[in-house]
This record gives sequence, C-alpha cells and structure tokens, in this order.
Amino acid sequence: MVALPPCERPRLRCCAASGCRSAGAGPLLAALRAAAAAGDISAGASAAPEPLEVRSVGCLRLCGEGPLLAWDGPEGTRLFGGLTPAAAAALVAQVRGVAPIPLAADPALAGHQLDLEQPFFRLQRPLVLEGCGIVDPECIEDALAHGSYAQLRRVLHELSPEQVREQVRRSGLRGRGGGGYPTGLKWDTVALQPPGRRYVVCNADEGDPGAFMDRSVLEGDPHRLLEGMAIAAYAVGADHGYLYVRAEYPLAIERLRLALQQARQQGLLGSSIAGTAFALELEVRVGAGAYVCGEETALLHSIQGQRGIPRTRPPYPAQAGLWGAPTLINNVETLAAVPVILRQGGDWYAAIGSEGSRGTKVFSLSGAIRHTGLVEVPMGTSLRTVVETMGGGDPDGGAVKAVQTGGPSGGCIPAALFDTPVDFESLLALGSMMGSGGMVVMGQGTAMPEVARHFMAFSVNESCGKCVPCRAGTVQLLALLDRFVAQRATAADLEALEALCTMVKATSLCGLGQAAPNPVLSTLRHFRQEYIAALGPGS
Amino acid sequence: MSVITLQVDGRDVAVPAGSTLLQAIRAAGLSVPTLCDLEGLEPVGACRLCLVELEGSQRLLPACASEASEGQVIRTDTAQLQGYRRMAVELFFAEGNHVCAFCVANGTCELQDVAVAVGMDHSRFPYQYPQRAVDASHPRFSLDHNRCILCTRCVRVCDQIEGAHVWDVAERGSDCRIVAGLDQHWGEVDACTSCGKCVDVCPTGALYAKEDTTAEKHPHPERAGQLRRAREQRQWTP
Amino acid sequence: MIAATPAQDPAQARPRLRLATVWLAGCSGCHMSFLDLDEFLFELAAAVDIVYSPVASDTKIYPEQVDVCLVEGAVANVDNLQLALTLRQRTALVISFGDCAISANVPGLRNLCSAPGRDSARTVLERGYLELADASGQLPFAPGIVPELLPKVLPLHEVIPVDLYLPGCPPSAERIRAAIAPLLVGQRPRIEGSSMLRFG
Amino acid sequence: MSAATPVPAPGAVPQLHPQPGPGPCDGDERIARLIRRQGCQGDGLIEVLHQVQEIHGYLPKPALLQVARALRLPLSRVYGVASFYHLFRLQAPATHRCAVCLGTACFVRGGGRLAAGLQRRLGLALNQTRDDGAWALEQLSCIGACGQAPVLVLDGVLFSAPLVDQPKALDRWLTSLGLPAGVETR
Repeated sequence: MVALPPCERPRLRCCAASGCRSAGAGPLLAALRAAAAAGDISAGASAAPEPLEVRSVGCLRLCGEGPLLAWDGPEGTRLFGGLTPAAAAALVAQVRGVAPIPLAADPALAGHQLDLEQPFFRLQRPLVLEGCGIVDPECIEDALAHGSYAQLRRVLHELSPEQVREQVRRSGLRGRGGGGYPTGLKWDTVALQPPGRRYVVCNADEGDPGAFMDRSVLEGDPHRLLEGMAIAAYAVGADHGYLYVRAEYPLAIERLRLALQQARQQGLLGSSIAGTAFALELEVRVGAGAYVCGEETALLHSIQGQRGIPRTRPPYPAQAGLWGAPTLINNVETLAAVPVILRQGGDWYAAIGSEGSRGTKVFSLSGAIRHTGLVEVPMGTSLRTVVETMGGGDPDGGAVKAVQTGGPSGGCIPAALFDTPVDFESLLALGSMMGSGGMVVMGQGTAMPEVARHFMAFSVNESCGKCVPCRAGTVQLLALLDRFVAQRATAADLEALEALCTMVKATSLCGLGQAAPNPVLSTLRHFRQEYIAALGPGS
Repeated sequence: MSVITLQVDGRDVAVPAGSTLLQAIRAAGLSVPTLCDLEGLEPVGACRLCLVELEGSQRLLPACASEASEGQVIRTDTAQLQGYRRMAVELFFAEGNHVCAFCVANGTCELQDVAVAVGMDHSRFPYQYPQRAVDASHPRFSLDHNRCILCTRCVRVCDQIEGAHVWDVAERGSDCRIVAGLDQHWGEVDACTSCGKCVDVCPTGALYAKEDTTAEKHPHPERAGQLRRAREQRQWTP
Repeated sequence: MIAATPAQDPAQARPRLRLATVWLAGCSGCHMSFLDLDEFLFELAAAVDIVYSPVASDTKIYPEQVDVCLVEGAVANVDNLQLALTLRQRTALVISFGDCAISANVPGLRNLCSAPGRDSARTVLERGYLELADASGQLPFAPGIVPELLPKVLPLHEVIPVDLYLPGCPPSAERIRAAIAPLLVGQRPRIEGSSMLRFG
Repeated sequence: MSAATPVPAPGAVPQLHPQPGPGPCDGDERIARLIRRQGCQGDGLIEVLHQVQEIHGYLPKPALLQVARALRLPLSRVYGVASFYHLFRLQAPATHRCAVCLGTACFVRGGGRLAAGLQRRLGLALNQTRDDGAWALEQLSCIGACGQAPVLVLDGVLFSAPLVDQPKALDRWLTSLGLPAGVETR
C-alpha cells in the first residue's frame, strides 16, 4: 500500500527495492537519514522535535519514477519520485515544517510530487502487496507489528491441516506462476499421499522478461511469503522446504536469508513453532541462470544439484518430487496470498475477482507505457483499465498497439481487444496466457515479426536441449522468423512457420517448449498482415 | 500379477499392470518409431517419436515413458502423428551432420531406419551444419559428435548398467553435447572401463569401434536389456 | 547414345515422354547407377525421348517442354543455380535424384568450413589456393569461364520447387527403375519403404 | 564426418594444484572448507559451484575436479551441471564486463539498438570476449529493471541508457561511461 491514513508523527518511507536502487535509492536514503539526524541535533537545543523516522521499504509501485519516497504525516501521504540526494535536506525541512518556502514553491521538490489520486494508485487492490511498501523488509519486529505470522500462529493452534486446506479450496485461489492450477487441489493431492516425508517448495525463479512481481514480494515483504509457506507446509504435512530463487535477484536472496534467520530466532521456523509440535526447516536454493528451472520438474532437479531439465509427468511432483517424496510447489505470489485468505476467510477472498479466477493478481507494467510499475488489481479487470487507465497508455501520446502477457510463453493482444477481462480463461482464448503477470506494452513502432523473433531467440537460448522439438525446432523457427524480419520470406516459409509452430507446441516435453511458439502463433493470429507484408518479392 | 486391458488402434490388448504404453503397443503386434528408448534403460521421453494419442485427452503421450492404464484407447498412427514424427526426424537430420553415404552405421543406423519409417524423403528445414568435433582418443572406440542425436543412451547405459558414469550431457539447447569426464578426451578418462556398451547401444554412427569403416558397424542395442535381465531377474540369454 | 526403336514402343497411344537428366554438384554416381539399368535402358529408350543428359544426349541447351527431369547433385555454383532455375521453368516433373540433390550430401560438407566472417566458398578457396599453395598461390578468378561458387551449397529444393525425391547414394538401379517405370505409364511412383526411400 | 573439424585443444588432464597463489594449497583449502560447511552432499553441487566461482571468478577445471571428488560425484555430471547454467563461467572472466539487457521491456524501448551499438563499439558479438581478455559483451534476459529500460550493466553497475535513437549521442554517452572507442570490428 502506498497511501496511508493521516498520522500524527511524520515518517518517510523510501523504496529500497531493486528498481529504485538502480535509480539511485541508496544515496537518497543515506542523504535523507543524514539530513534527519542533522535536523535532530541542530534542533536539539531549541524546539527538540520528534526524531524523524526514515524507513527503507519495499516497492512503492511506480517504478518508472524511482527512486520513490513516501512522506506520511497529519495530512496523509505524499509521494515523490526521482529525488536526488541534493533534495534530501529540503524535503526533511518540509517534513519538519521548518522550510523557508512552501512545498509547492520549493524548486528542489515541486516537480517531483506524484499524484496519489491517479488511477494507477486508486484502482489498486493490495492483498498480496498489502505490506509491501509499508513494512521494513529487513525487520521482523516491524513485520510482526503489521500482523505477519499472526495467521500462522492462529492456524497452528486453532485449525487442523484439513481445515486450512478447506479455506484455500473455498478461496478459489489458482497458481499465480502461470498455469493457474487450483491451489487447494494441489495441496490436497500432496496431503493425501501415503504417509511419509513431504516437501514444500516455493518457486521464486521468476524468469519471464518484463516480470518483477515476485521480486517485489521477496524484496518488500519476505515474512508474508514465509508465513504463507509455513501455513502451506502445515496444511500438507511437510517439515522441510526450499525457496528456489533465481540468482539474478541478489537483493531478494539477501533479504530472504535474513528473514529466515530472523524467523528462526523468533521461533517461527525450526522445531516446535509457536509452541506447537509443528516443525519446519526452510532453505534458500539459488538458481544459476536457467529460465527452464521455472518448470517444476526442472526446478526439482536443480534443487537436487542437477541439470535443470524437465521430465515427463506423471508422476507429478505432488506424487513424487524431491527425492521421490510428495512435494508441493507453489509460486511466490500464490503463497503470499495465503495469509490474507486465512485471515479473511476463503469465502471473502473468493468474492473478489471473477468467476473462475478469484482474488487479485499482481502485474508488472513495462515497455511503451507512461507508468511503469507494479499494480495489483482484482482478477477480471479489463486490459484497458490496466494498460490505458492505470498505465496511462503510450508515453508519447500515441495509440498503444498491443500488450504482451505471459512472457515467452504468452502472446500479444491487440489494442482492439483491450476490453477483455484479465483472467486465466480469457487470455488463453486470445492465444496468450496469464503467465506470471508481466505485461509489456508495445507502441505503434514495434513490428510484430520482430517481437516474435525476440521471444524465439529467448526460447532458443533457454531451451534445455532434452527434446528435439524444442532444441532443434526453436532454432528452425528462429531462422524462419529471421527471413520475415529481413522481408525475404516466401509463402512456403509462412506455411512452414505455422506447421512447425503447431508441431513444437504439440510435441515438446515441457511447458517451455510447448509454449515457445505462442508468441508467433498469437502474432500470426492478431497481426497476420505484418507477416504477409514481410513476404519478399516474387512470393 | 494383475493385468490391465486397453485398446491400441482398435485392437484389444492385455498387459501386466505397470507396463508402458510402448510395451502395450508392441504386445498388440504394432510398432511406433523410437530413438531414445531402449529396453534395459530408464526411459527419458526425449525423442518424441513414440508420442501417441489418448482418447479423451488433448495431450500426446510418450509411449515409452507413460504407464498403460485400464481402459485406455490409444491411437498410434493418425495423420497428425505421422506429420509430427516426420517433422521430428527432419529436425534430427537438420541439426547434426548426418551423411549416410560414408557413415560407419550406414545400413544399421536407427535414424536412417526411422527416416524410412516416417517417409522422410527430404528435410523441409535447412541443414544447420554445426561445427562439431570427433574424439578418437580412446584406443578402441571413437566418438563422432557430428552424428550424435543426443538420445543419451550412452549416458544411461554407462550410468545404469556399467555404473561408471563416464558420459553426461554438457551445455544446453542446441549446444548440447555428450561429454566424457570433465570435458576431457575420452581416452583420458580414468573412469572408462572400455566395456563398449555405449558403442553397442548408440543408435547412429556417433559411437563406433575403430576397426569399422563405412557401413561396417555392428551395433548390439539388445545387450542393455540382456544385462538388466541378467542382473535383476537372474535370467541369461545364451 | 540410346537409339530410339519405335517398333517396340510400349505406349504407342501416349505421346513419348520427354526425359532429361541433369548433373549438378555430385560425383556422377547417380548417373552411373542410371547406366546400371542395363537392358531396361533399351525399354526406356523405346518409351521416351532423352532430350538432355550428360550420359545420353549431346544437347548443350536445356530444351523446352520436358516432361520429367532427374537432377543429380547439389547446387554449389552459379552455373548449377542457373541450370536449376532454367530446368524448373521448362520441366513438368522435377525429381531430386540421389542424396546430393536431396540434402547436399558430400558436396555440402564444404558448408562446414566457414571461418568467422567468411562464407564457405571463400574459406575453401583460400584454404585450397592460398594456404596450401606454394609461394605463388592465387585465388581463381575467370568470370564466364570458371563458375563462381555460391556462398553455401544447397539442396535442390531450397532453390526450386521439387516434385519427387529419390534418395540413395547412389539410388540403386532397381530403385531408379521402380521410380521411372510408373512414369512411363503416366503414374506417380510411390517412394516409400526401405527399398525406395533409404538414404545412403 | 571426420574431415571437417579438428578436435579442440584438450583440456589436459586436470591437476589438483596449478593455482598460483599465496600458498600451494590456498585455493584448495578454501574449497575443501566450503564443501565441509555445506555438508559434502551431492545435492548441494550448485551451491558449491556458486561459492567456488566467488573464490576464483570462474570455475577452473582443477576446482571442478576437487568438487567432484569431495562430493563423490561423477566428473561428467559436475561438468554437465557447470556448463548447463548461464551464470557459471568455465573461462576466466574478462577484466571489464558490459552486459546489455534484452528483456522484453528493454527490447521494446530500443535495447536491440543499444546492443547493436555496443557490438559495433566493442567489436564483439553478444556473449563474446575479446582475445586480450579486456572486455566481454554479454546479453541478459531481464534483470527486472524494466522501469529504467533499456539498461546495461557495466562491471556490476546498472545504467539506464538514454538516447538509443541517436547514435552519435549514444556513442558520447558510452564514452562517458569509459567504454573504449574505435575497436576494430573483426
């Protein structure tokens, strides 16, 4: 949540997540703290103002305007973007009310204030991101003060594992990693396996280009995830688990490791958690650069120290996963939604969203769009609302051409279909997919065969090489797309492109290969004229 | 031993519970092309040639790696499957450097056989001509990466039957290749017992005995299954 | 070379088939195998007019209105390319005859020799005429006399549409006969099964 | 097919102690320690390789051999894993590394043009290192800095590239970052 109710005591929240860090949040935070401390000392002699809290928090959503800074005070929250360390003193003076000029007239600050009433913020419905941007992700006391682990304690003392699963079933929650498999059903499948060891795994291998939702949770509110994971472990009878995080997220790994350590110290992980018999050990496993490890059987191989290659299912990981034991694998956002479901009840959660796709979904908006950042909206919100109303459309005022959802496994949806509600089935029906939640907006200047080639190059680079349709088929698809981009394709190439796409989709071993043709098929479906126009002379 | 019954291409067939679809297909007197599968080795479902259609399911199933279950209705030879298989074989030919004319395995090559079986008279996909090496460092055998189709039979037979695990797959995607040891020359890898099982089971001319020249390779893919039966069931084939 | 003997014409009612054979980049082994047809060559000669062939005709210009053309060899130089384009225009049924036409086969091996930034033609010429030459090496250059190599050796179907593929290195005489015989009676041969289809 | 490609130079049989350093066993002892700390479990291979790479900057073969022995894993399996993952390096890294993001957001905002500019300037293809080991040009597939797209990472520091539509201005900007100019394209 970004805007908070008015509070007596002013406070600054500075986003210290990766996006804002790369935009200079580190120096800004240091400058703000220095200015606040200096203010305390200088003011110490006379008025002795309250110490000013400068808190480092997780994502404040509007990443494109970073570094973001929220100022909470008696008049509510004000949000600033793109401040430099040089502006820190002026801002602290404003917060303390000792500035010589009003805020609106301060040249260091005036142009940097962002409108919190704009649809980008107003239409958000933070559930998974409830604490993101408020809690200090490196401080478990703060997380506890904001209610983290309350549901875990309650569940352990008051509910049976079956009752927990009942709530998750009722919530209608579906896997947020892309597949949309009903979470409750998955939990039941693991829980109902013959007695023996079970594992719980959090898939934090967020690899879709243009997707940074999971990273925001990991960096912004890691305790919420750990709580969700612990509840999941309790519900399926697991006493050991792994968080598989991609190595490209160093800050997320650091904060997750810190959070694990803190949770152990607080008795919220380890043996006899919260004074009950429930025990859970969680470990972080770091990937090493392989998109395919987002596929669950490849991920399991990687956790076990092997090449990240998928295997044929069945058996599903819920039946035979890590070391042959039943293993629950859920994505970050799925697990992070669990505490709120337990707190408010499954029925409450199910009332949000649309038929078949319950609850909220976090999307990361990027590309040719005015407001780059993170939004959490009820499922079923239209693409137009997300892309145009919230995202503000094309930054140069032109018309948006399409939005790409689902990353290399998804497709491009043309602007003409933006009234489609965002839910699992609607996006599939358009030849795209929900995916993990990355939305990359394309302007008029983006040529669709080039987009298709971009994704195919990605798939070629990320194919594990096990099965021939993906290993060799994507290479041939890329070569065909090269001909379209170079405007020297033939009608036979178009035929071969479609036939090979169909074959790779139908015969590849895992989801990566099966979905690799989607960017081509969806652009062929919605932007076929661009392929026709790319046919060379004489064809 | 419980028995399950299913239907393959309209024929009813009964097989022991736990059988694979491939075993059921063969029990019905039918066949589907295979390359990576080999009796005696754990299936990997990588070559995708044995994919079959299951009534009531959108997904195609790799017959080698799918367990048969009661009442299934399987189709092995629809026009759709024929089309996919032929394309898969074309992709195999186009991704390596397969020149039958002077190959050691000409005439006994399973890739060549499969091309006949799927009716591949040419490849619609251009040959890639990858740069690949030949390793002739072993005193008795050679590995010609140009002819390797990454079926991993050699990797599996060395690991699962011989127990030496000399071979593994290195790199990824179209760069995948078989490696011995720490990407060493085969002849320098101490773990190799020179048993020759990898050569026996190689479906193409990638692994071969040095004394063999064009069309002289005599593979023995049946040995993997024989050794497995001998070890696990104490049954020997004279 | 093959004299027509009208008295034995088995398909008198039918207009005589105009048959061509073409030799592009290949070893001529397919044509040798064609000559291995032995006595069937007499039957063939009776049934068709061989209008263009390196082994059965002296015609230097590929003629118009050819019914069937067997094309041996890959497309490796500009002459190969020109002839391929011409024959496609003037031929009803083009057959890729043997593995070189179908996959570039042995001539295509030069595609493996390409140094970074150089195509395979340049690489093999430099290797053959400069690197391995004694002091006075030079690249061959004789426009109009020595046909220029194409950057890459290509199978026939990547240059022109092909109607039928007859694999083999070379296709055996029996296979060639089994492919040609149906054509003589106006039928399309079935190229399937190990006897007709196998590469190598 | 033996004619065309010669066998590449053999990685000579790895030896255990070829690392120059303060002490003869310096590198080895560090690796031995980290493997002990990790519990000598084969499933920890990827964790171990990460830490070995932190020590050496890449994964030298002698270190892989030591890891394989300590974890009791087949050599080929260790090599298979080390060569599978993009982030593991089997060669010593270049002195300077310039990585350009080609994630979708960066692609839409001109990342391809940025990459082309860098290739021209450094005279390198993507994922290639200069022979003298001074510069490497790498390709990233989304580092999540989509808000700053298009971005490049120069020796670990992230920069948002402005002006990708103006080649000359882009070139000046790259010069200001310290990228060498005028390397001859090979």
